[in-house]
Amino acid sequence: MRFLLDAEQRAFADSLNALLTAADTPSVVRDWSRGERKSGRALWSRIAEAGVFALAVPEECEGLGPRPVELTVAFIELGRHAVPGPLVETTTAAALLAELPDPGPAKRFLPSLATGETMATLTCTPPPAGHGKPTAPYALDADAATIRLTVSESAAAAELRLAPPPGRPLPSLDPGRRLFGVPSGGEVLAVGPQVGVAVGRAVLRARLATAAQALGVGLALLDRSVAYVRQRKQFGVPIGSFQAVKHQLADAELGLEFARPLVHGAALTMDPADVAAAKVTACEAAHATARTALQLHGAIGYTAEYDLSLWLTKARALRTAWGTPDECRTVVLSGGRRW
Amino acid sequence: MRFLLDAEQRAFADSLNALLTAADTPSVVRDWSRGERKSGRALWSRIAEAGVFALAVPEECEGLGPRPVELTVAFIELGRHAVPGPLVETTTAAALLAELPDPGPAKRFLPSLATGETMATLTCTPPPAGHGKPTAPYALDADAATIRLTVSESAAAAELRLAPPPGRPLPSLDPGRRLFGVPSGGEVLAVGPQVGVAVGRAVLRARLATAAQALGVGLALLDRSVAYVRQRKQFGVPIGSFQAVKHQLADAELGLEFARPLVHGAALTMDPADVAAAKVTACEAAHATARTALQLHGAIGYTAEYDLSLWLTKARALRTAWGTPDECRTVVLSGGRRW
Amino acid sequence: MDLSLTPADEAFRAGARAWLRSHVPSTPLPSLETEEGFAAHRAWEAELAADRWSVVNWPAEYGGRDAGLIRWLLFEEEYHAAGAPGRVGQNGVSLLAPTLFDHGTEEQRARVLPSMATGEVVWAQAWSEPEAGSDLASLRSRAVRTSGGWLLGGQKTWSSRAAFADRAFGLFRSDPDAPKPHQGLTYLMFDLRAPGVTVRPIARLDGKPAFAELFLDDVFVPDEDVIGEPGQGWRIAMSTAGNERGLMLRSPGRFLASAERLRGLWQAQGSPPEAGNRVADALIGARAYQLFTYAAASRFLDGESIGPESSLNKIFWSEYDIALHETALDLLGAEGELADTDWSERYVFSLAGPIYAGTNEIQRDIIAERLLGLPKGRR
Amino acid sequence: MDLSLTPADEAFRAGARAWLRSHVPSTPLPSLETEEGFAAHRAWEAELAADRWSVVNWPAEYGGRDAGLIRWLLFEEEYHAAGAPGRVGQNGVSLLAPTLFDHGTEEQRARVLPSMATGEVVWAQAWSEPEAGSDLASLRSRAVRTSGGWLLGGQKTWSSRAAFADRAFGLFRSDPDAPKPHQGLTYLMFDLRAPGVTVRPIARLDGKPAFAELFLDDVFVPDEDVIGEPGQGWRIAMSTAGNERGLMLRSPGRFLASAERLRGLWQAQGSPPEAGNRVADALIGARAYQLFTYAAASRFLDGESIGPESSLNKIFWSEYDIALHETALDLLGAEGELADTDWSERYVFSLAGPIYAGTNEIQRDIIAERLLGLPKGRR
Repeated sequence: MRFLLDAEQRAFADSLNALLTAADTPSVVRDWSRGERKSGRALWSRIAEAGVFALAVPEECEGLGPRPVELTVAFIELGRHAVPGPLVETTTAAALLAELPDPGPAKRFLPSLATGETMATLTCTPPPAGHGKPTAPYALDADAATIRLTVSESAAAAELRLAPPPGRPLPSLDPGRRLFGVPSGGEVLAVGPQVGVAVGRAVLRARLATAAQALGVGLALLDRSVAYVRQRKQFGVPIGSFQAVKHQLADAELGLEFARPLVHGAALTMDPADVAAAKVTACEAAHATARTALQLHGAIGYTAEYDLSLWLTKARALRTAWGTPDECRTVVLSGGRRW
Repeated sequence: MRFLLDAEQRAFADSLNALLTAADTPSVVRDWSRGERKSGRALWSRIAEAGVFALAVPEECEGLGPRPVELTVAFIELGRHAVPGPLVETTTAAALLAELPDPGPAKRFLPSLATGETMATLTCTPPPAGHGKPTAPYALDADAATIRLTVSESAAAAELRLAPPPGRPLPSLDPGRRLFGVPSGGEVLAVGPQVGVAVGRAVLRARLATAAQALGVGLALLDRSVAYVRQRKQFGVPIGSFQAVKHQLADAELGLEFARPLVHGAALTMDPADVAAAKVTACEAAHATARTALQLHGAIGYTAEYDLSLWLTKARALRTAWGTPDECRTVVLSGGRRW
Repeated sequence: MDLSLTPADEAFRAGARAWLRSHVPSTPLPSLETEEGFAAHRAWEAELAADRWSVVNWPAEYGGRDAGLIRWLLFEEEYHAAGAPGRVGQNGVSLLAPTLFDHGTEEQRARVLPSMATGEVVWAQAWSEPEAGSDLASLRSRAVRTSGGWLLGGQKTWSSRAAFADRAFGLFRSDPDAPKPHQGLTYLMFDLRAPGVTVRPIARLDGKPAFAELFLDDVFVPDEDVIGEPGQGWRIAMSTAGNERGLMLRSPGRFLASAERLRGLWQAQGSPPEAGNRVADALIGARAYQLFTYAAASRFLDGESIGPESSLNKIFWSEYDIALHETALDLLGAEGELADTDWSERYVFSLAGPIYAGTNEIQRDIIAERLLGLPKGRR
Repeated sequence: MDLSLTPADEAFRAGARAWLRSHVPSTPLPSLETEEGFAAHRAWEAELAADRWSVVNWPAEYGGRDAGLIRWLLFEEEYHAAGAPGRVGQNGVSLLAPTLFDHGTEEQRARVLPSMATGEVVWAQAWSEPEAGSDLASLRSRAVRTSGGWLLGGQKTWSSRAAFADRAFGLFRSDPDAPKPHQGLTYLMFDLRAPGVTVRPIARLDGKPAFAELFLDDVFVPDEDVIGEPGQGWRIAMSTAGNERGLMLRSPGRFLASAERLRGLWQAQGSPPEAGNRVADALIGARAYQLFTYAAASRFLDGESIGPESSLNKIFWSEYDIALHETALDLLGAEGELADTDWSERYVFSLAGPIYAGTNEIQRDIIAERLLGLPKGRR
């Protein structure tokens, strides 16, 4: 029992943070949302070089993983810098391919995913848990991804296909995300009950990575808000000296700092209830922090041109990606007693 | 359309407020909670003289009602002064007796209820709406009441009985309330489907009166808290000058002032969804104000000997009396579109 | 105490309902925050005005129906229940027009109001400045006396509708030497296409140009476009702010309709019980806001002014609106992320509520100090 | 990063579980806040102590097991999961004992700790005074030098457990002329039955005498009962406050057990789906608090001090505890109103959380100023 990131994990976070800070991610997001992929692809390669995608791939498939704790460490930093692209989906697709009973698809796609040469996206309809709403009905950035996986599930088995190129994008509230309807048809990569098991595990990872990413988004929103209220003056003093402002930020800190251990803890157990708890808590904390950040920034925070907007809109989008708050709470309730 | 209390209604509120202020209700509550009924009965007579119980009784039964708006006006003041006793139950029993198809029970009991000579209590198991939990399973102050009505309902019809004297009291979180298990048996006063209709209407009034009482409790808690934070000093200044304190009280004011029109509006329509909306909103506002009042008073507010406790504990008790928040919200959801 | 309507009120309501039923476009207009949508909404105002439905509470001589506050509320209920389009003229109608009725000249009213009522001239507000958020007394844009009028200079921002509007109104510092910052401000109207005006649209969170920055470089304003006395702008602006304006910023009809739409969405999703309480709270809140407004309107009609109570109103609707739309997006699940839907557009719009027209922090200070009597001074 | 337990830890946990299974009373003890219940809880402490389970993290020489922080957490999880009684000695064990370990003398530890461990001597805290709520620096009760010791005078209040306890500890002003109010305070232990002490029990909201006022009139305290140097009381009290104490005020095991009890109640009521989210939040919150505490304990074991982060901990558990019990009472419906039930007793207890040990307002100020670096000074 030592529930702390070790020196190597902290160094990994620091190096990713340094890499992303140097990369000027806000301008990358703005390029990406205009459909200009060059800067995004360049950043993607560097993230891959840092080993992020390899963390999801087992060592026997020439990856470094599965290392869920390091994955959460990485996704916190990716969220902190609002990195665009199908990050969760590529990671999840890699994990899914690696777990298929047939090693063929893994051999075919994993090397280029691990190196960052290709991006993947992934949809699941309907979700493994059998809820009314699909967990992931849209293919994120399917125009940028070269590997578009679709999972469709029936009671008996799941089918994994390599989908054809997508149609027109659907705009997201987060301009850094471009959604696409599920492309139908395409080459069948795998089918059968074992595929369903692999998908279930993969969705768990997608949910965990989304939780970590949301936590990073929330941490960035808090940092930016703290910096802003220290210098912004109203009525002759920094607004950060008003108790109402202080307490809103204290509450944001509280929410985020209690989400953090859930995220890392879920990575250690990979228990569905733990993962769902991390997802709902991190997303609620990020979302509440976004509300506070917008309120404290005032009108400037409401503009698309001010960089805060990149995180504000992502907090909202991640809240419902890979499981809504209510879906996650239902998973928690159906979990057995284990704490 | 003139959605304001008229001069007569305001005068009625003022006169009740004056009557109750002069009566030193906190000491009456303390007597009552020790089982000493004398001061409570004296106050009860004066409340009856002011016409409060007659408001629920139709004019043809020699009452002044039904006047639901005036009833809410009165119950706001009763709540404001934390008046003890089966106020809601007596009013509701009177309304129920007046609506029975057989005029016998009304003739027998109403005169003494309207004059305040007798008190009534009332239980309903299970509730008319058919929820899992009984709405009113305990007979409030059944030892002080001389008329103890019990309603039991089946799918087909309702049965109203005059119950025998109760057993041992069950303590309530509100020391001003003494609860008793439902006494079984007793004389049958009425039975049949029409009794069920009358009970349904009576329960609506009980719910409305409880909402008004809770609103009054919340208003008193706010007033006392405002007075307290203006004089209580910490760190050399009145704590009411701290923005965090101000905003908590502003939120209490907000909750109460938006509950108030729901309470009066429900009295005008007597629509089940309106009444349920008033109940849940007034009780939530009173309860939230109680939380704030306790927080701002600090430890002194947590003591039974300080008078604030009389309102704090009543806010909690009224929250679940005559319909929990969830039950009320369910009624709102099942209401049709009419706003 | 009475919620019932007179037969004449009922007839008015029925008339509005019938007109709306036969005129409201069956497919939604394009977004108000686009050039195409702006034009479509302007045309809709003309259609409303042709049958005197665009400004029902105004006097008949300016295009209204002398409807009064209660009928205005009834009209709004019908308007939103009918799913009618957003109101492109709202800034002028709810902010400038009341000021003209109270402080304008007969000539100004005759000149300004009819074209406002038809949507021929759409007005933008020009209150805020980069360094003056909630602190309006620190305004720095100036009006300098010149022959026959004034020359405006400086910068305004968060000017809603200004990207596509025709004219604007706001406060300008005409006497920089006034002893207190609230003094020496003048209330002026000006043309957004006048020489010296540069309009830079600002995109809100979803990329739509919902407001703009205005750069003013010696913009000439004739004396006839000063409202009230020069130097009295602050008093004039404030005197209107506390009256109907507080009530008319968001009508209850809007939220009654939104709450029913939310209930419809919830039912369409299979009435998930875990979301039921949030939907119930939306229904309850809309009813509370409606009744609260009826009470305020009744007091107003009794001759009372609204005053600091409008802070209760402002906090309530702004936080209510966000909560309702958060619930909707959560109910939509992954679909809630889609932009350019009616739900998402209203969600983004709702997010500005707690910030604008005085932040909710300031409103809470006002409630604490002016309604509850707590000590001022420390924040 | 690792949540796994060593075989030795697992064995410790299993040992605690087995002992508790065979010793925890099958029917709950009477309320701790009654004379009868106090005696029963004192006897339970003796039973725990007989098998060295009353103070597992203390050194063996004083009755403990040298268990360390992690095993203490495991013990607490087992303890609460077993539904074992409340801890009557908690004030002494979690507030006084850490101070004695850090600042007491060998003689004091040998004299005080063993009887604390067995429940033979139950300690009350005596921090607050009528005019000093969250503002401890304004304490006025005094300690005046006398031959061989000190004479205490003045009044203490909100002294929890004092109605039935044996001894108390607190800060007293020994040097009224000290240049700053934090200086000149001395940390003392005294006998609640000594001449000059008057204990007036104070009933909490449900009428139970959970704390008391202490009136002190020339109460003699020998020098041996001063902890640390006279005049250093503030520093001594603060130095312990920021360490394990922040972690040990409420153990995660307590809330893990409460959350499971709540789930059980919910299920017993037929799993009403409209209450499901609140129950889920209780389960999630307990897990979050457990993991947050594991992380803090891990940092502490690494040699880091906890410091202002304990404010996060304090706000979280105090607001969590109330929310959980509010949910329970709401689930119970009309039955939730009954007093003297286990749920209602825990509910009333929870209500004090945001007030005591530094109000949550002060904790939020600390978070904002010390963790986030916002400007001090205005509130």
